[in-house]
Amino acid sequence: MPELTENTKELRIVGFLCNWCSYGGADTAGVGRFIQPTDLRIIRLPCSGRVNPLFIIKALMSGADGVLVSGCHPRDCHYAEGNFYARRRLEVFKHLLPVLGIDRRRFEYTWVSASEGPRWQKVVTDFTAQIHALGPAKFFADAPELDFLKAGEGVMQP
Amino acid sequence: MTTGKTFAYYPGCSGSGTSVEYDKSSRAVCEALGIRLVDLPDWNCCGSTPAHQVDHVLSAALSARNLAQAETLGLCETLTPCPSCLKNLHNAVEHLREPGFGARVNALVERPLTREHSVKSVLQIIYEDVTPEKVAEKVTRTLNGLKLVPYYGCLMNRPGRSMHFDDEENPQALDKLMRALGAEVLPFPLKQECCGGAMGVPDNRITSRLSGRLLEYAVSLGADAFVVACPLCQMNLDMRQAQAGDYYGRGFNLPVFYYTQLMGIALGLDKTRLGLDKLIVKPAAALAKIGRKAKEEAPAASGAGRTAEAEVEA
Amino acid sequence: MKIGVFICHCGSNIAATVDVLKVVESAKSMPEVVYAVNSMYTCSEPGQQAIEEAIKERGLTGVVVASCTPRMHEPTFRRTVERAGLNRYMFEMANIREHVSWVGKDKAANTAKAVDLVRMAVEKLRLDKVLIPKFIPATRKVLVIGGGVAGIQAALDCAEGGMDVVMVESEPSIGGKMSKLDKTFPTVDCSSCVLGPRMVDVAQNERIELHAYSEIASISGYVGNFDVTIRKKATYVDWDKCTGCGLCTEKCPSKKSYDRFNEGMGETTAINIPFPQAIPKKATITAASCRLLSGGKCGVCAKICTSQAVDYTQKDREITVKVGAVVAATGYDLMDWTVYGEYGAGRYPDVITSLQYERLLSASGPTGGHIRRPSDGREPKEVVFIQCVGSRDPSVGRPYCSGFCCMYTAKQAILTKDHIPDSRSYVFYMDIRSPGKGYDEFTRRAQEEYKAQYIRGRVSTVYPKGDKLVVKGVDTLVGEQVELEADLVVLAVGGEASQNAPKLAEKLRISYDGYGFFMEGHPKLKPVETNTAGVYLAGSCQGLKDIPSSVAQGSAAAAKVLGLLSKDKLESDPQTAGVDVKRCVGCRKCINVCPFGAIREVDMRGQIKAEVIEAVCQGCGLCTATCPQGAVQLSHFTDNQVLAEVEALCQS
Amino acid sequence: MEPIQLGNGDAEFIRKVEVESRQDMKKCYQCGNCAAGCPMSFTYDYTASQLIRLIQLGQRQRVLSSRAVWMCATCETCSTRCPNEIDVARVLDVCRHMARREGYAGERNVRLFADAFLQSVRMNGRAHELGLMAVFKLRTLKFFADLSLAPAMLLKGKLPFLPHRIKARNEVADIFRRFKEGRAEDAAGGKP
Repeated sequence: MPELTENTKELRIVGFLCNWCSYGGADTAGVGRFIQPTDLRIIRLPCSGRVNPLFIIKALMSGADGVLVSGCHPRDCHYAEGNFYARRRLEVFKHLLPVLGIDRRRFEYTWVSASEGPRWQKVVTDFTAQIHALGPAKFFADAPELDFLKAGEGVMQP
Repeated sequence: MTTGKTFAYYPGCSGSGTSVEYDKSSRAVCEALGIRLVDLPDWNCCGSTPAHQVDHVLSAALSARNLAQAETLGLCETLTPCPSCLKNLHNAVEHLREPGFGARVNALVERPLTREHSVKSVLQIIYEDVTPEKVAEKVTRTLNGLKLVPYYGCLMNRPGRSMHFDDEENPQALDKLMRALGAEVLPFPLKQECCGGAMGVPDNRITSRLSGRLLEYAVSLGADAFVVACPLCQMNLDMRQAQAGDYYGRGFNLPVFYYTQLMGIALGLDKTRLGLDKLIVKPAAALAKIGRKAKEEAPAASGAGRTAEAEVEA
Repeated sequence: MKIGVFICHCGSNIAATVDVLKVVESAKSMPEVVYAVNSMYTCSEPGQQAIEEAIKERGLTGVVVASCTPRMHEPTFRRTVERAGLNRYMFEMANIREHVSWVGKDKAANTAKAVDLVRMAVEKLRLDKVLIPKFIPATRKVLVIGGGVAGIQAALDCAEGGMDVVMVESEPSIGGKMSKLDKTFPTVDCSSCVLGPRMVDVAQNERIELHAYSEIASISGYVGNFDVTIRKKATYVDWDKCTGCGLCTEKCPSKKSYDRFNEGMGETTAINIPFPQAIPKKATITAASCRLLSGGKCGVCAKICTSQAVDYTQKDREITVKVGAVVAATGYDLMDWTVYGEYGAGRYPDVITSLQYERLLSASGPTGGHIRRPSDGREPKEVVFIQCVGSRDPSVGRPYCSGFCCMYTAKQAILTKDHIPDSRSYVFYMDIRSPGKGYDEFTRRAQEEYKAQYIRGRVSTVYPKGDKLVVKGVDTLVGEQVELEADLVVLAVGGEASQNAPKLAEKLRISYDGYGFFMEGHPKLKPVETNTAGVYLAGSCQGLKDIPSSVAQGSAAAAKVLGLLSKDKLESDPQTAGVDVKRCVGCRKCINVCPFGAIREVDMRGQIKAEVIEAVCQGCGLCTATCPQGAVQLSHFTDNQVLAEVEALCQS
Repeated sequence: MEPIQLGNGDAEFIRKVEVESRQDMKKCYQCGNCAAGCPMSFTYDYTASQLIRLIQLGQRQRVLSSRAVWMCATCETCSTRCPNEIDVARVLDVCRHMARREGYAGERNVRLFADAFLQSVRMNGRAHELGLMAVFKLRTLKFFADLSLAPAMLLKGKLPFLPHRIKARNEVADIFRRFKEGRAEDAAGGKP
């Protein structure tokens, strides 16, 4: 993974975080001054189970270069089992992305607890580096005609 | 049990010199247990302590040449009886995984390694793959009556996070193997305290001081003999025993066996293959205890009784 | 809509790395924003007043504050806008401190990010709807889990405040770790004299229902209305009949049972009462040690018992209770020190833990308060204390400081001198941590008055030599190795979260950290709350602490419970799901997915429709993400609102 | 002793020790465990933990001229017991490497023994114990130390007069030659 330098042009990364664990974890990282790349913007949701895959598609089609979803660790969900549903749903969704002509690596989901400031820093740093390695996503309108029968990975990639 | 499994065998330099009896008896025991050893062809010295004290890349390069020799045999699992060789070969394998290190080593050697290697001590294979239980089944002459102090030395299993063998603070391999042979194993809390290692050459007062402590404690336990798994430890405790005696102003007379020699006796192997005559402190008196009834010895043993039991139970 | 945006400097916390004025300028051009201004400290009184005035003077109908995390001050600002006459849900926050100024170094990038977050908040606010909370009935009863000193304090304070309390303790007696201690620092008060009467108060208080030797099987429900199932473990003694006379314990022929209360320093009978001051003072049979229960012939206790209380056929049984709030006070365990082979890993009988030493010091302990070596019963003269055994040690996964060991070691050194005047104590320490009131003076007393020899350094190894223990170590202040032949070695073993803490946390739906300690709601402002409404923490389950701090937390948790349940009805959070019946096709997917059973099926003119039970809904939004028709929408987090946020970020 | 000038700590020295040993010196919080268990400590001028502290302070001169870095027997006790899992023995090894490279005299006997040993390996491919002892004794003029051991050893056939030489001695000699030429460092793109 390339080192991020201050000159690297910022890319657009959208994060959907559950309020109880990951949003708290990002707060903990902030309180601890765990410096991170600035590309990511966080949307706060009650639970990772609230994430409708539509949100992610919408983000990627509207010009986001990467989308990150983060919730509570399995078995540690504030709503008992919301993250289980999220995991099931997002895992399936991840495999559908190539069908839409989107590189699978532009989307990740993970678990960060409210106490894991350093972990959040690592997640953000790694994911941002991953997106920078992929480069900016081509604007969706410019993408080649989609052929759903010939779905392959990363057709949007230069 | 690895009966029939083949390993590359690295005897180490002392195996043809100061610890010739260790090399001989290791081969004999492995043969009896079905561990097949193939000598590394034209192996070189691993550099021992001096090499890694001069440079880690140089040390790793000397080891890497040996492992490359193993590759010519089509083998990538190497055994050695000597903990010092083990440490060097093992560290080479471990350091080669570190970024940048491999390129440095490869710049020094003729043939860079092409495979992932594992290096273990002969003791580890006997203890983990053969197991003391299976060894016990093969015993033809039990060592009943022989009271042993097991001494492991520093290197074989420390640090645990790197060596992955036995307990790093209270190893059990020799204890259990010797018990499997029928010997009585005394609880020896100094089983890993340093004997002085290679410091005997530059200044033998160092080895005298450190080895002498081990000897004193072993004598206080009422031991008949030491059992060891390291040529350097054996040399410091056996060959330098008189020096240690002088240092502490007392005499010691404690034979220091390689564990493979005692296994050889218990497994009923040909005595000529065990090199018992090579020991400096004569083992005859200790060996004579074998088979003697425990009762005759009872009064003398009471001193260390309590902690001995505690340890055995634990 | 007329939106006002307030950008906080937070002193230099935000302003140092975000160009606040530039954010203000950008905000002015955002849709429906009629007013944007910066503020030094928005949360301060003048800061809040400025918001109220702006709402009134400019007729704002929605407010955005860009400052710290909403997890901190969202409730504060909601009250602010409410005071000025707005609905409290017509408010949004942009987190430009924790998520921007504190984690990014580049001022230009930070400023751009802050502008984005403000735009996102504005777009969400534009779709906010007025929400009105409802009121739900609450059960005015609290469950206290754990009967150590923190739980006892919480229970007694709640009862004092007129609240009914259900206390569940896993051991046969309450009292926790404190009941095992001989004395307490820094006053050297007798521990059981301090705690004993409080334990009796628990037993005698009519408002407190005690279930000892019991555990939590399950918890469901929500704040104000928890349903708890308690598993009462089989004691093989009918406690209603048992008088605690102790006759059975005298006659029991099985006398080799591990003595849990005495930390294995003595042995006890199969049927036993853990200690004289036990509450409840009832006998329990340890099945594994009982001759009859392990398949042999006996029955002595049943014959001897005058009240026919012994019942060998007893089984575990479960009861259910309804409570409105929960206090978790499950304490801690000692870490498994036998990972330390260099100290003998449990092989040497005279190397013991600090808690075992407490039992040797205690008059109610196995030696009657005389310090005797476990090996030979001899009185030790040279006693070595090793600190930080299992604390501050990343190699065994315990990098944290346990916090109380320095103090109890000083106490034990003092007590050793009291018990055996011609003894000498040696304390190996890394740092002396004694920041409490009177604490440092106490450690000085141990050294000056009681002549404890403090050695700054570590012990490398302990091994037996004859009937002594050789202790080898270093004094780093002189830079030399030291050696001593000791009679007894006491390890200041650190604490860890109790074994079952993570399981309980999952039942309570609260978070725990990497070590298993429960997470407080906020490290500064919500020390006894959790992120689950109605669940509170007290004592070491939240993080290791000494007795005064545990008691303080017990009282604090009780105050929170009393505050919460001071009214018969609780205000419910209106951020719940709702169903658009026109869109609902009755597929039942939302009903199946809801973890709380908050959605039910109703018949609407022959058609099946979903309906949300608002009081039960917790607002997770799982149903909203599941509904194929978009008919179920979580208010304040609707699909349209989230999509507007996405749009705001991506179109910029 | 002159006071340590805290402002003049040699940051490059700290970095080099960290890079070559792959250990993070900042992790050490000076508990003293390494010094407590060190069997060679009685021969040291600084204890193991003091050496680590001096490295933390960037005291190149004090560390590299210390007797302790030469007397370490690499028994691994320190590395085993370090609560922060610092491989202290490896750090001391690296300090000795640096001391050698930078021409510190060090402990003469220890250094000469290593030299004699490696010379034997370079020439024969293996260590010839009798030969290297002879070289060592000659250099150190310590003819009489250990002399009492020789008769028994020779009698037991444990000290062969002639070295065991390997066939591909050149391969081993080449390793030493390339090492001396600095090939390893070239391969790594200059000095670490």
